[in-house]
Amino acid sequence: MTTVEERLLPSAEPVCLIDQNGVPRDHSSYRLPTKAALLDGYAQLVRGRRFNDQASALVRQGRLAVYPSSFGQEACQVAASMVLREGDWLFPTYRDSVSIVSRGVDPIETLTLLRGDWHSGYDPYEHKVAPQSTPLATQLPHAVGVAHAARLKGEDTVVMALVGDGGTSEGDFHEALNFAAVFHAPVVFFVQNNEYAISVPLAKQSAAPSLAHKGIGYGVPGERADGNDLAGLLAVLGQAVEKARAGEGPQLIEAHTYRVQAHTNADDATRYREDDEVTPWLDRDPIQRLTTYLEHEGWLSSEVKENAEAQAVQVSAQLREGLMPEPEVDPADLFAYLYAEQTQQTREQAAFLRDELAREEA
Amino acid sequence: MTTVEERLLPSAEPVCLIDQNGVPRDHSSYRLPTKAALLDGYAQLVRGRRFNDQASALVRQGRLAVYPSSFGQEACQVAASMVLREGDWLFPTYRDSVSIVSRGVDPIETLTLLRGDWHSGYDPYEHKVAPQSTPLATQLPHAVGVAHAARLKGEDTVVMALVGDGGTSEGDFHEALNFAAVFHAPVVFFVQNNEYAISVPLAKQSAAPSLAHKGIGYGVPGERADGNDLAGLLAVLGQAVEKARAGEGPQLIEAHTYRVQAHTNADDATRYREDDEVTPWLDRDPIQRLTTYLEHEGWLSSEVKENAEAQAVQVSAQLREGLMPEPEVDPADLFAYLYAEQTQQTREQAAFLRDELAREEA
Amino acid sequence: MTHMKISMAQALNQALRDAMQADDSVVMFGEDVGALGGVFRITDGLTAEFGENRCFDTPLAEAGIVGVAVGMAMNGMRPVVEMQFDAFGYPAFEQVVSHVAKMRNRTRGRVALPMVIRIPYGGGIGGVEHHSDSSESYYAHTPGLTVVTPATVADAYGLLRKAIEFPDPVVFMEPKKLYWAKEEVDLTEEQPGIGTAVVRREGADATLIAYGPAVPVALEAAEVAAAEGRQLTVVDLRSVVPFDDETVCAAVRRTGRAVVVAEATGFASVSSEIVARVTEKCFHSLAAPVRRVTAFDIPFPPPKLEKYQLPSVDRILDAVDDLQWEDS
Amino acid sequence: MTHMKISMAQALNQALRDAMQADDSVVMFGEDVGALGGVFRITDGLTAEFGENRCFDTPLAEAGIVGVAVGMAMNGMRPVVEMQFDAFGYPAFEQVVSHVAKMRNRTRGRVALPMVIRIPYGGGIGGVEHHSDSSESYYAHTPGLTVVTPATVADAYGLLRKAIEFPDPVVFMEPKKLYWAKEEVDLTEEQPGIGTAVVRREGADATLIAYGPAVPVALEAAEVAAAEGRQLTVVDLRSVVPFDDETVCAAVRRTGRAVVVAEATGFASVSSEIVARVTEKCFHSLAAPVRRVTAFDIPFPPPKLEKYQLPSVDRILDAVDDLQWEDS
Ligand SMILES: Cc1ncc(C[n+]2csc(CCOP(=O)(O)OP(=O)(O)O)c2C)c(N)n1
Ligand SMILES: Cc1ncc(C[n+]2csc(CCOP(=O)(O)OP(=O)(O)O)c2C)c(N)n1
Ligand SMILES: [Mg+2]
Ligand SMILES: [Mg+2]
Repeated sequence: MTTVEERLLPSAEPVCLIDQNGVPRDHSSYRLPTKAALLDGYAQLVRGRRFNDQASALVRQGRLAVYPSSFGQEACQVAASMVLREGDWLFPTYRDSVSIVSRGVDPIETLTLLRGDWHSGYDPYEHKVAPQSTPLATQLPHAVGVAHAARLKGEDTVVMALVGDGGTSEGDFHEALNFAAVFHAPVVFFVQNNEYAISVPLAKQSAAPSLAHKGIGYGVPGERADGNDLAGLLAVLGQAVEKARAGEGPQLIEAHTYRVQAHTNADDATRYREDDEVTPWLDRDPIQRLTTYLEHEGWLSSEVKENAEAQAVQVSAQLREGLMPEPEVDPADLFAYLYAEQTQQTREQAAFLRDELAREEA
Repeated sequence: MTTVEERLLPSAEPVCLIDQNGVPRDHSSYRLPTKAALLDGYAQLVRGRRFNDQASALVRQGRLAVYPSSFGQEACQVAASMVLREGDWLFPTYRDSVSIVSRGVDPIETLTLLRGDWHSGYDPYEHKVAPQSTPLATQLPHAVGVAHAARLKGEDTVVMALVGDGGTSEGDFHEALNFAAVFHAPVVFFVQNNEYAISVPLAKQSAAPSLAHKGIGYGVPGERADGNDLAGLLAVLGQAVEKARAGEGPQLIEAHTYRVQAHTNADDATRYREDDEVTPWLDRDPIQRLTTYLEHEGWLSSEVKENAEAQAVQVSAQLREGLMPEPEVDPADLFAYLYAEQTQQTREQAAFLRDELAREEA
Repeated sequence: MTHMKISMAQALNQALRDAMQADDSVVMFGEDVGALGGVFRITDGLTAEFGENRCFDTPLAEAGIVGVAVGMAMNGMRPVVEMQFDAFGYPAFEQVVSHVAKMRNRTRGRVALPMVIRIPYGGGIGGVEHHSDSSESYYAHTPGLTVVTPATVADAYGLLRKAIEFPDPVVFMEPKKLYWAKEEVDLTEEQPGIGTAVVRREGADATLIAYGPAVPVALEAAEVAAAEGRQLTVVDLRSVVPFDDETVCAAVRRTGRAVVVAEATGFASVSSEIVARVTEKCFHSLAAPVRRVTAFDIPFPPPKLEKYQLPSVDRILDAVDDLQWEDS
Repeated sequence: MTHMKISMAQALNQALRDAMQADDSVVMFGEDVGALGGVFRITDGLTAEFGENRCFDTPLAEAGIVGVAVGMAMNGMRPVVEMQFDAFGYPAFEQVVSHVAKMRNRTRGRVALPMVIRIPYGGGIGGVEHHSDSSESYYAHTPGLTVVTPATVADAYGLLRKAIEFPDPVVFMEPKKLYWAKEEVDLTEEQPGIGTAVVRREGADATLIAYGPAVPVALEAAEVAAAEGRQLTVVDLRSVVPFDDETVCAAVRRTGRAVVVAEATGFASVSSEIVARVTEKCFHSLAAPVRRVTAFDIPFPPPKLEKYQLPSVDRILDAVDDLQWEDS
């Protein structure tokens, strides 16, 4: 193997620093994150899990139109945000609500899309989080554009672009990685390989040795990590972000994880997979193994636990309170944001709707 | 490197069996083609070169709307067709006229698109050659579809799908390779890397170690060859076709060649590259090196040479005669082939045009 | 046994099943159409019944799906592909416009593409962004495509069977808000062909011209209008391309007034075309300009606001009221 | 010095140059726009003058180009991108429809996308398949886009400057057959804004409504008609979206008759929309139905046959003759 190939191909095994039993593992290229980082991550995982559970419950109560849960993928969600600095950008998909919240976005604003009162609820510039993307992989070229513009402006921004295993099959994935590589743009492409695209298992999605092996075809270093090991993810994603920031160009990281629940509440996973397949993944739970490790190290004081629990309680209360009331919507909004300045046509149509509603009220 | 990686990554150097001085080289995995194959290839190269020269001349005389010449790439053109059997399919681009003619298609019918009397002139089913594709890389998923259908029907068809270096950047390239890999479809993707996409050099197209390195990201074996060495190309493409036929799934081959002339007659290459860059490639000419080798072996009898020359003379005469007269076109054709059965609307519009022309004539 | 009460989704499923039974070259593929049976269950059970070679999941890439279908059609098959939602057909746009629509013409009829692109479309199901587009106008504007859309359960079955048997590519638009609407139907009953509009209700005073999801709304409006003393004809286009000028114009000439009802945004759309051609052909029969009830020219709204965007009975009745009755 | 005789291509080039000079955040990119200066030389010299960071070649991937432009616009730049030919804009269709058109609306105005997508379009230059499409209707049908097209050299400059300064994404359609048409112009002269149509010729008898490449043909037809004693108004839309109802309808009301002239295929197109809205708004001023002179509903023909597809002076005059003059 040439040295270029060595540099660009992923590790033979997904990087794992704390195994599924909570036991730390040595690694030649990556080191365990600090205690502080792990404790912070722990709290965020606990909160993320609660966020997922609460959001799912709210779907059942009709408070959200739909919720694609990241249950079981919380380590990916949390790590993707934790490794970023303030000026960096996050490009999330519909499944990455927990990551968005970890980045500091208001939970209710995060769920606007999924509640259905608007297409996106938060100000993307406030925390530098792009609107959640529904058309798969289409957000990836945007991420490259943001990164390229930053570079041209001389800013040291790094962009974290999230995509699923299914999304890697879209042409936009290819074009984005290629542009990023040619432009040497500081983007970390982070594939959460949760083994499914709705009902389609990875084997029907790709015949590659791993999704991280796609990097070399663009001249982008590929790496893979155990997607349920927060420690490994923080190390791998952290290094990728550092490299991108240092001018080493884009990085591709694949996390091996699993979509424990159905695609969304509207999906019935029993139609396409056996429970047997799911069970072992429950033992690989990201929170459980980190908890075991932290307990073993003696770092999980009752204060840490209570604090994490308090944050979790807070976020679920926030969701319940924020989502319980029917959102107030204003039909005039339909025309308010389409153009910086309304056109004659949108003005007329807005007036038509206003009159219609006024007549209905009368 | 894992064994999977070893299987999927291309050779460290492009495969070359006859070097630019006409000297044969040993190779651990590929053997020199037979004398018969090389002599056949020689004649086809000579004819292909003449075809290119004559077509370019005819553009200057206004007999073709445009001609994207494969001058210097004739080894790729000829090899792509030579390795196919009768029932196999060829999916060419606008630049692959010589390959199409090598496959047996009538030269004038081949040039219909570029003459401008119709969009495509030959019957794709006669020689199993798809219409030349202009929208880049869009023909690749078609090639996969033909191959997949053949497999479902139990036929042992192989599909040779041609694409340029520039075309590899399009999303359709990615989607086609991935589908082929997942379907295990017998397609040989053959990239003629001629270093340019119009004015854009390879370095601005891709940062990959080589385009053949794109294969592993799909689980498709990648290989690369000296694109000006007919012997190497026959060996590499021939093996790829055999593997595909044997059920080993799709193969990706990159040929390193060079677009010696401008993109088309309409292009001015001096705007974006120095003559210095072109010169060394003239020494790597595919015909020259094969000639040297064949002469050295004593295989290039005057009979062989005369025969090749006769074929070349014939094709250029065919082009001159076939393209000199202004083609007869029939405006009624505009409506004749759109649907199996005309619609009320196309019937009315066809009648409108007929009446208009009748009035003009009157 | 031939009469049964089924939903449009079930009728579509039965059409696929019967087509696959009738013709071995029919294959169905797309995202999640295998084990899952499609997110709308239109392909439910097909893989189980016909095997993985006849109904299969693909990688997640719409241009690839349509492009592969082109190749399979070139090689003797009759592919039926599903775009999961309207807006997810856009990645395949180049394949559709530059190849699907042009292959027969390009090759002087030598390469035909008997294939069907099924697209669930339109709003009314509370879908989030990108799940409620009405994309038919893009396809209707593209010469070489045939664009049909059923509005009834019987037509869902009949038109899909005809689309699969059709010698040319058909864009088959499925009004997703009607998927679960049930009707008593006899599937063995022959339906009118592609290219034929149908008068769903007769009335002397004005004509409502509608297609797909707008048809039931138009029929409801006609019902209300009748109660108020105005008799409306309702034409269901069924086939957007080819367009049935004869049926549409006959109705408009009979009634002298017309309203086009469509769920898509109005600007440069199928509804514009209907107004334009009806006016061109029936100008002197018209007592008032042809009116349109369409969506506003805005992106499809989020679920909580979609009701303001969809054509409603009231909007149709208002448009009918507006047809300058005082002049007549 | 301000008056000069230049081609539309040169005017576009100057507009880019001046825009890049005036605003550092303007960047230009696409296929072959660097050293080559674009296949039509619209970007000639820009890399040399402004450097590789301001005008650059990209990998060959249109969805990527538009998608990257979206990101750059999100991050404070004003990207101008070139689609090399009309049909090569289709790979970017999803990006255009699902993001470019929707980003501002999606984010309640927080994320604006001040970007320009330049698309050379239309026939008349003997291009082979896929090089002569008129794709404006696809964009015009998509809410959230602004679609403009110049027909004069002065407008090429003026509209492109305005498009680049525009706060929202603009699809800038360049009629490629007019690229080499020269006019004496004063580039410093202020042109009307986006959204404004212009009456290019006044005449009392009928109105020709045209845009882009159809405008010079309409003007020529008006010239011939005048010689034959019929005075035609010619309206140049300039801006397809937003549409200038006021100017168009005023002309139609003045003349009582109208013909829409457009190079695109007619079905479900911008020309359908013009007929529909003019008829809706001016019905009682119309002495005859509004007629259309458009391309036939077929794929754009090969070079040797394209003359049959393009709107011609004769076809326009025939349509004008058809406006039921005997009735008036
Ligand atoms: C372009 C496009 N095609 C289809 C869909 C419909 N769809 C939504 S989610 C999904 C599966 C995505 O799988 P993956 O990328 O693995 O992400 P995950 O849901 O597992 O997080 C599909 C097919 C879509 N959103 N966009
Ligand atoms: C989708 C698409 N975009 C752009 C073009 C315009 N175009 C024609 S040829 C060409 C360069 C192609 O380069 P490459 O793939 O390397 O093939 P080559 O011409 O070198 O054989 C471009 C950009 C096109 N034909 N199709
Ligand atoms: Mg997934
Ligand atoms: Mg090339």
